[in-house]
Amino acid sequence: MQHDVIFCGFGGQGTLFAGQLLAYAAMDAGLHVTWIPSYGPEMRGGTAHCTVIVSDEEIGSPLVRAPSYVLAFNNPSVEKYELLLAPNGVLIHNSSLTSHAITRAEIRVVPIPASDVAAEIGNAKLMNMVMMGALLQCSQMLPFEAIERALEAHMSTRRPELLALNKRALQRGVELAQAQSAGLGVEASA
Amino acid sequence: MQHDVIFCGFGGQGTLFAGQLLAYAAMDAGLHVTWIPSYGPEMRGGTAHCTVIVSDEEIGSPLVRAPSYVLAFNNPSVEKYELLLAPNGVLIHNSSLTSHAITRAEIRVVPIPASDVAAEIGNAKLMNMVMMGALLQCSQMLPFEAIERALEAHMSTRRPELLALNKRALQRGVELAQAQSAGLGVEASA
Amino acid sequence: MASKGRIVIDSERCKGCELCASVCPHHSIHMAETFNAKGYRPAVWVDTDEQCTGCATCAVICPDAAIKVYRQVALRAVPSGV
Amino acid sequence: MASKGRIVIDSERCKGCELCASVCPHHSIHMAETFNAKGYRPAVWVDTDEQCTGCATCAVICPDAAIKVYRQVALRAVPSGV
Amino acid sequence: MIANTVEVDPSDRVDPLDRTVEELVAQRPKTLSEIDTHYCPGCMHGVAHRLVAEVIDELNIRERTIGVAPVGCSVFAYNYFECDFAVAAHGRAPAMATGLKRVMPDKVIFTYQGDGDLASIGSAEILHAAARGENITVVFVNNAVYGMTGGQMAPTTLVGMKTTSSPYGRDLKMSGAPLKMSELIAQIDGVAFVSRRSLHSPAEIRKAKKAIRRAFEMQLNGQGFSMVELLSSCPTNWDMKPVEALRWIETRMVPVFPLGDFKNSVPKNSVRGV
Amino acid sequence: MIANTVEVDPSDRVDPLDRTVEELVAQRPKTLSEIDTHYCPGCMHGVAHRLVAEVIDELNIRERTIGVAPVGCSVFAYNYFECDFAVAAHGRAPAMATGLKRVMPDKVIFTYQGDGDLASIGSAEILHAAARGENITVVFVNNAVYGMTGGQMAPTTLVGMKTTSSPYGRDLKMSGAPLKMSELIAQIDGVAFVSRRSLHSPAEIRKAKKAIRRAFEMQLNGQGFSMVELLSSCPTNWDMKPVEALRWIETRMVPVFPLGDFKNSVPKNSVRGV
Amino acid sequence: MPKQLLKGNEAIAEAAIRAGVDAYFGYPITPQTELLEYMAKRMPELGRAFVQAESEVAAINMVYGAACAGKRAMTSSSSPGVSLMQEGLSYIAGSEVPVVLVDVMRGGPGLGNIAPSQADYFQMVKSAGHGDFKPIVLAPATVQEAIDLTGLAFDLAEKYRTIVTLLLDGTLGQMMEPAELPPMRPMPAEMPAWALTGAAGRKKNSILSFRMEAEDLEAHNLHLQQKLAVIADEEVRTYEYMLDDAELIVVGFGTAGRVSQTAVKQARQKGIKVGLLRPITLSPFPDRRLSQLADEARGFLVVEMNAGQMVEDVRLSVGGQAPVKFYGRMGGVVPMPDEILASIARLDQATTKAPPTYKIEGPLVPLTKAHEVTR
Amino acid sequence: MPKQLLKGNEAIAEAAIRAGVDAYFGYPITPQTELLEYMAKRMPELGRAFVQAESEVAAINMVYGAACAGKRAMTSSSSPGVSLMQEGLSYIAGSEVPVVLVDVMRGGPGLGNIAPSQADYFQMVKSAGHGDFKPIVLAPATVQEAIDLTGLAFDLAEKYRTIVTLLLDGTLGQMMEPAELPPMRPMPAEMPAWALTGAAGRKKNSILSFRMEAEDLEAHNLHLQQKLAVIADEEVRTYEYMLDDAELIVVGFGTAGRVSQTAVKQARQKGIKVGLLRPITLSPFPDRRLSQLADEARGFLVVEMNAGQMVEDVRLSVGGQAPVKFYGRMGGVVPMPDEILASIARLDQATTKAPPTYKIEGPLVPLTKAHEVTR
Ligand SMILES: Cc1ncc(C[n+]2csc(CCOP(=O)(O)OP(=O)(O)O)c2C)c(N)n1
Ligand SMILES: Cc1ncc(C[n+]2csc(CCOP(=O)(O)OP(=O)(O)O)c2C)c(N)n1
Ligand code: SF4
Ligand code: SF4
Ligand code: SF4
Ligand code: SF4
Repeated sequence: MQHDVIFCGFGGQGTLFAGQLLAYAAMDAGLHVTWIPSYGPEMRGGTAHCTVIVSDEEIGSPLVRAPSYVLAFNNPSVEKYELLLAPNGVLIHNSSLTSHAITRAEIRVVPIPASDVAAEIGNAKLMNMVMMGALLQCSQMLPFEAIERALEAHMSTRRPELLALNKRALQRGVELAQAQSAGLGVEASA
Repeated sequence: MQHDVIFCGFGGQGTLFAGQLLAYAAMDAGLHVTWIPSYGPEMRGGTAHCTVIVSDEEIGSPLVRAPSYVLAFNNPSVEKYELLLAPNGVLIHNSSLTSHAITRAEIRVVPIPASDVAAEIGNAKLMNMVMMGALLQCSQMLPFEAIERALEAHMSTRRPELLALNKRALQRGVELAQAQSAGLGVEASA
Repeated sequence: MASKGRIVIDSERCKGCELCASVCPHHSIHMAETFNAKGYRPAVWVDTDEQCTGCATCAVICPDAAIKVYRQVALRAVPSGV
Repeated sequence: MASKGRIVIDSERCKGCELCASVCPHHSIHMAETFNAKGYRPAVWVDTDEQCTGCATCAVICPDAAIKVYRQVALRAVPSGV
Repeated sequence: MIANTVEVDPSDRVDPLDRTVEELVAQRPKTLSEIDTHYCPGCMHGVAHRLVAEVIDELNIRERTIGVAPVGCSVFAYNYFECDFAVAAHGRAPAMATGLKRVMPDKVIFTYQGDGDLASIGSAEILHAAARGENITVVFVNNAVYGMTGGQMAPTTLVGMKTTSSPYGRDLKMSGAPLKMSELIAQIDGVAFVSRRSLHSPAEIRKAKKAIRRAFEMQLNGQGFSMVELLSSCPTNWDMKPVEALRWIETRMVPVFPLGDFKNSVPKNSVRGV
Repeated sequence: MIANTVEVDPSDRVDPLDRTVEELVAQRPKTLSEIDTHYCPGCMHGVAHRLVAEVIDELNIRERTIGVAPVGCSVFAYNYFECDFAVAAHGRAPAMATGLKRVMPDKVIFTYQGDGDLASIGSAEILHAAARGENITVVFVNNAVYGMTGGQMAPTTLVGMKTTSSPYGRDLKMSGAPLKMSELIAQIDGVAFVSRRSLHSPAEIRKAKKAIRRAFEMQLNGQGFSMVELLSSCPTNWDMKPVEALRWIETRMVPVFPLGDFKNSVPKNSVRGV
Repeated sequence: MPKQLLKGNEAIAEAAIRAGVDAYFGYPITPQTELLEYMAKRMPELGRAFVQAESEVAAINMVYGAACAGKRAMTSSSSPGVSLMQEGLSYIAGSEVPVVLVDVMRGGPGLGNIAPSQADYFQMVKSAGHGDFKPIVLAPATVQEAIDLTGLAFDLAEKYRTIVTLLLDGTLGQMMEPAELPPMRPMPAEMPAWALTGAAGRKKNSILSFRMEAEDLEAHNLHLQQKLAVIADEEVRTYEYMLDDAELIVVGFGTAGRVSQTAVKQARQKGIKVGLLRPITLSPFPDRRLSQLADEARGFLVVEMNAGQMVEDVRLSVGGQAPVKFYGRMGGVVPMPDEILASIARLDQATTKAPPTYKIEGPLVPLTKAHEVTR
Repeated sequence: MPKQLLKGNEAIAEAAIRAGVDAYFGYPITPQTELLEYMAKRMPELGRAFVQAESEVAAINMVYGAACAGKRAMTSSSSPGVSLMQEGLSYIAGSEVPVVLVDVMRGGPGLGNIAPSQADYFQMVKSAGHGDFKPIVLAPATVQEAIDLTGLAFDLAEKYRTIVTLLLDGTLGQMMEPAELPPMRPMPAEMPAWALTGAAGRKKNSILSFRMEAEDLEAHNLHLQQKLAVIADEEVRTYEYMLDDAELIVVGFGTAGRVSQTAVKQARQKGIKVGLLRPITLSPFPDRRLSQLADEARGFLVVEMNAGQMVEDVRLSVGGQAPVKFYGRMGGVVPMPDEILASIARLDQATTKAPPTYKIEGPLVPLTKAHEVTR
């Protein structure tokens, strides 16, 4: 079983870190994983994205043309990756910031008001964790605890109060996605 | 018919110029010719030599392992080229300065007291022209007039009085070689 | 009395660096609360007490040449012809 | 009275540049008429009027370090041991 | 920036009572293209670009000016100027400019270079262009770091300054002290004009523009090599707000890199270009 | 050259009446190998070699000294010194020396470079070794031409001087004025000692040796970059007799390249090497 | 050691540190800068030498100097920077001092871009500088392999007194994967006998690439060639995947090889008998292994992120025994598994079981629009 | 024009001048320095640009600048200097400006020596810098050819907006032969439309090798590859000698080819049916011509002054249809006709009329002591 996830957003939205967190969790769970960022002279301010592949077998290509999951943090990302998503893929987007109307019918679209929820929790920067929670819920690729443990293990220990907030954000993401899939009925398998 | 000639001596003995003069003469006579010097960081003061090939056909290799003629202006040159000369080749050496005893039997050795003769004529620098005269006589590769014309055409015109002296030196070289071959009887063909 | 000067900020070109606001001697420039298409909060000219002199200090420091400055000057004969 | 100094020129190392001869304050160095193995006319020490002071000026300028210089000095206790 | 001849904008409103007219006193120079730059917010490369463009406008030399862009954040300069441009290899802009100038002595050739480009990898080329008295103009933007590659130490990085390649702060023992290129270049005989200016305030920016203009005039007069060093900011890699970054230039860089003209030849005849 | 401690030669003849003893006051230094050099007659590379060898002998550092030879006539230096040696790529000796010194800070590293090598192709490397305050010693032989390749113009060629690549004489407009490397390098902060000396007379040669010694002492004291520029001759490519060539240095080069110490740091503690 | 999630560039840096690198000299260039930055942090911590050089020219000559001292020295760069190192590399090769170079390739020619590329295969394998020399070239495809090959690089460099290059592209330099780092090696107590350490109690040493006499230089070159022959006998390494019964063979190195593996897997699922040979040593090239495979294979497909470079070595190895097709992407575009799969399928259909007498057709290099050539 | 006795280096310089070179930038290095010195004298006389650059790095970038102005620009150097030009060459190739480079090769690697060599075939033909590009490479063997190819070099450079290299060795650079110089060409009145001449009355021009987006750079690279395909179709040139009935074919370029011609003549006198193919264009390589010859030939002998470089291209062209032997000398040693003759004789005896099914044996490159390899 292989999961291909693209995380994409503006620089500063925590896109790369979210991807790395997933990679850490997958590694700690004994799975094969690759994380690869886009890099360029226009990284700052521009678009940041990364690809994470999680698999129970050796991973060949660390890049995918058509990901099974896309976590889109902003509008341009939704626009771009709607088209690239694999058939029956899942597009999770931060509906607090996105307005792009999605036209592809056979993909599963999961709008998550992640920025708003993060602000509610108390820190707009937690947006990426809310999205991550939604990804976990939609994909079931790793148990929730795996990400929690990864957070504990790999997050800077300088501000321990943040850890609880991050976990809270993750949890909220799970819940929001659960609510969504409830609405949708059957989950599309990627 | 192809003639391979190596001119060799100390830097400053007019080795390269003598070779070039032969090349000019051959060119003006409508023959094919190549002139190639040795070159190196130790050119000055060290040994200078050049290879001239004169032929009535297109010339392939501009270098030869075993020349048919060697014009050796000093002792080290005699030592070195005695061994490399083609079978039946002709070694013309400046016996004013050379003392090396020649051991190869089948080559033709033509000692020419060129430095002494040049000094007699009035300029030690004419040594190379005396040697050249001897080469012409031994090889018959070009008529005497061809070299004379080349001298006229390609020598610096700043000191016209030198021209006559050069011609005189050439002539003396021819004579000395004539005397030699008279002594030897039959001329070895290269 | 109207201001002696006025400026026009190209808010789509503006990157919200705040340099203009920091140098305006009359504090006539503020940063918007909203974002432009590039995702920056652009500078806005807020000259409520009509202090802008058109000194162009803001334009001099703007790295994105996003500011046009107009200044009221005494009317002179406009050169004709050339 | 003998010269205060004397020099030994390694004539096979000498390249006949004439620098030593040009700087010797007592003109004690001349160039040979004959050639060494390298084809140079080497410098020779000709101290006929015993003027050489062993000042080492020649050695200082010799690019080929071909000159050894000896000088007569007042006898002192030769340091023993070390 | 401030147009020398007052330009009357079509939109001017004339108020007959006040007998005043509204004039356009500041706008984008014509030699600056309409394209938005990719520079980070508050990066003073933008100001340096504008000043050069204004000078080109004022001297009316756009149609005979050829710029040479470096490798660095300003590699995109070719995109932002409305004149012919080449992009040099990293550090080699002065050599490329030499090639251009030698075959077109009547054209105006300038390079635009960062401190990594000019003072590090390209130090031989700048030194020798100066030594030859190459009749070109160099605009040298010193922001104390390598911007484009993500904030590594430059030859101009201050002692103690932390960068991504001097994580413990630039160490005098390990990396030496900052190189003062203007002082060095000014030593060289063929050099006509060298000035170091700063972009940290509107007043300094105005002076910087004067220096740039003088540098181009030197070239137009055939007086030889001219260079203007501009102290600039890299808010991104300095990890500062733009306003803060300008204060840092003033308080930290200027003491190490003093401002002023380090060489200023007497003008020859008048400027040929205008 | 003149041994500091009087060495008694086995061959000494003692004259009991005069109460004098004959001492060996000048001989080949031990660090100079017995091999004959390939240098042209009267070429002052030979003197420069000897001075360096004498200083190494006197400081007793031969066994921990590593030289870096350039590409130029002195490419053969590795053959002529009795200490470890590397031959660098043309101009890169200071970079190579940096590599050697950084991994062996307790060793004495010196480069020996010509003016083409140091001032032309290697100008970036010398500048940055100086800027880093690299604790190495540079012996810079300035003979105003490229010797090994047959007498082309160097950055140090005098204006008007004919060379094989400036057949009409070095032209100020075309090639600029000679580069004064000692003056330039002395400007740089990390530099401990820079001196220009000449080899045109025994008196100057003695001063040159003192400068070389001081340069090595700087390194031994860990004081940073030290360089001695030596005005030297190339009789072959100048087309002069050796004696004439030395006069040419004195009368023509010295006025352009003034002699003296351009930087001379206060000595730290005592010399570690002796 | 437990696995860590490591970025290629940083993994190589740490692996070099653990392999005992004494000195690192480099100059920033994307996409390898993290390697330099990592060294900037770790080397001073360990009391080892780190210098950010003024240029790549200086960097390689600093490496040359440190290596002459018998120390483990390395540098890293990317395409344009490696071009600037050519002279230094040639001197190092001529001098036979061990040096490790990491070349994280990017798009060219010229300034090109910073995207991943393999366009410098020729530059590293055929001509890393003037003169007849070849470094050993290792091509990792995973972070773990990058770590392992870094250690090997130092071993081989010292064993053969040669340059060893790790040749990879920006993809591997930038990506993170779980990998295990080896333990820290002890530093050697003694320097090799040839090193420049000061002529104390021994004859002086000289290190140079200069041989004035043609005959001496020829002898030296013969010696270098003989060393290459030994290396070709002893040091060829490949990664092989599903080759046992393969009728079609995909050949690709580094990222192209890794992506091809996915395509091979997919092709197998479609029933195509295809396998992958991923050369780990590009120099020495696995020519004998390929020649052996060519006895049975119906066809070869070479996949590269360039206009077709390694394909020449494959053709030389296959020697006309089977058709060799090429699929390439350029300018920083990484081929995707689906493209390669399609190319495999076309090869499958175009080739019959009995290898045809095969002959060159058309020019050697030109690519069609589709970036494919059959040769 | 009557024939003159001309030295290779100077003949090329004068030929360039007559071909209308506007600017020369160079740095002294044996064995090409006479070219620079000649230019130092002649260019100022004609009011054209001459600069002795501070280094080869600067020289190639000055050439780049002058070429951007649409002017005919050239430089010359030798092996180590050409290594230093690699980055600049790559930029020039990426920017598609016409440039002529003369590379008078010497012994390597490293400082090597100044004796004649062909050890930089790979450097010029396979990898003149990073990225996928190839200059046109012309290999003269006589002074006359050097003159003619210099004129051609400027034509091709402008026609294809590419780098054209004259690749020769010190022998040809230093030798004198009678040759005829062409008349002085008139200088063009107008610069090409792409040139940087100031944006007067037209849109601005930009010249750069930079393509930020991978897709753009790929498109640019495809364009460069397509240009190479056209060049391969149109511009192959060879010199052929006694090939009509040849069973054995000697292949060699430049001096090695020229010396081989003497050996071929001598072999013919001994009754061996041998001919010579001397590639004049090394890039594009005469692969189709060789492939055609391979239909009939019993065997090939490649003679080079290196460890075996062009032999790979011959093998690629021959494609296994006949054995390809190699004879090489290195380090500045020029092979003599007698050595080559002996090698021809051995080939004659070792090969039978019916070409055997041919297969690679042993590693690709190693030379035996005798510098011979059969492949
Ligand atoms: C030969 C080469 N080496 C390194 C690089 C990578 N590189 C690109 S820009 C740059 C530094 C730019 O810094 P600077 O010149 O200070 O300009 P800034 O970006 O700060 O404006 C470097 C090292 C390159 N492109 N080419
Ligand atoms: C990269 C490179 N460029 C050019 C050369 C040729 N070259 C050898 S020595 C030399 C100049 C030497 O001149 P200088 O440094 O002044 O030393 P000198 O011979 O005068 O002592 C040159 C250009 C080379 N070997 N390598
Ligand atoms: S023109 Fe002057 S006063 Fe007006 S907004 Fe700008 S800085 Fe302020
Ligand atoms: S200075 Fe310019 S870019 Fe910055 S905030 Fe003001 S208008 Fe915007
Ligand atoms: S990285 Fe620095 S120099 Fe580059 S654009 Fe951003 S602020 Fe300016
Ligand atoms: S060429 Fe000049 S520098 Fe070289 S050895 Fe001769 S005199 Fe000395």
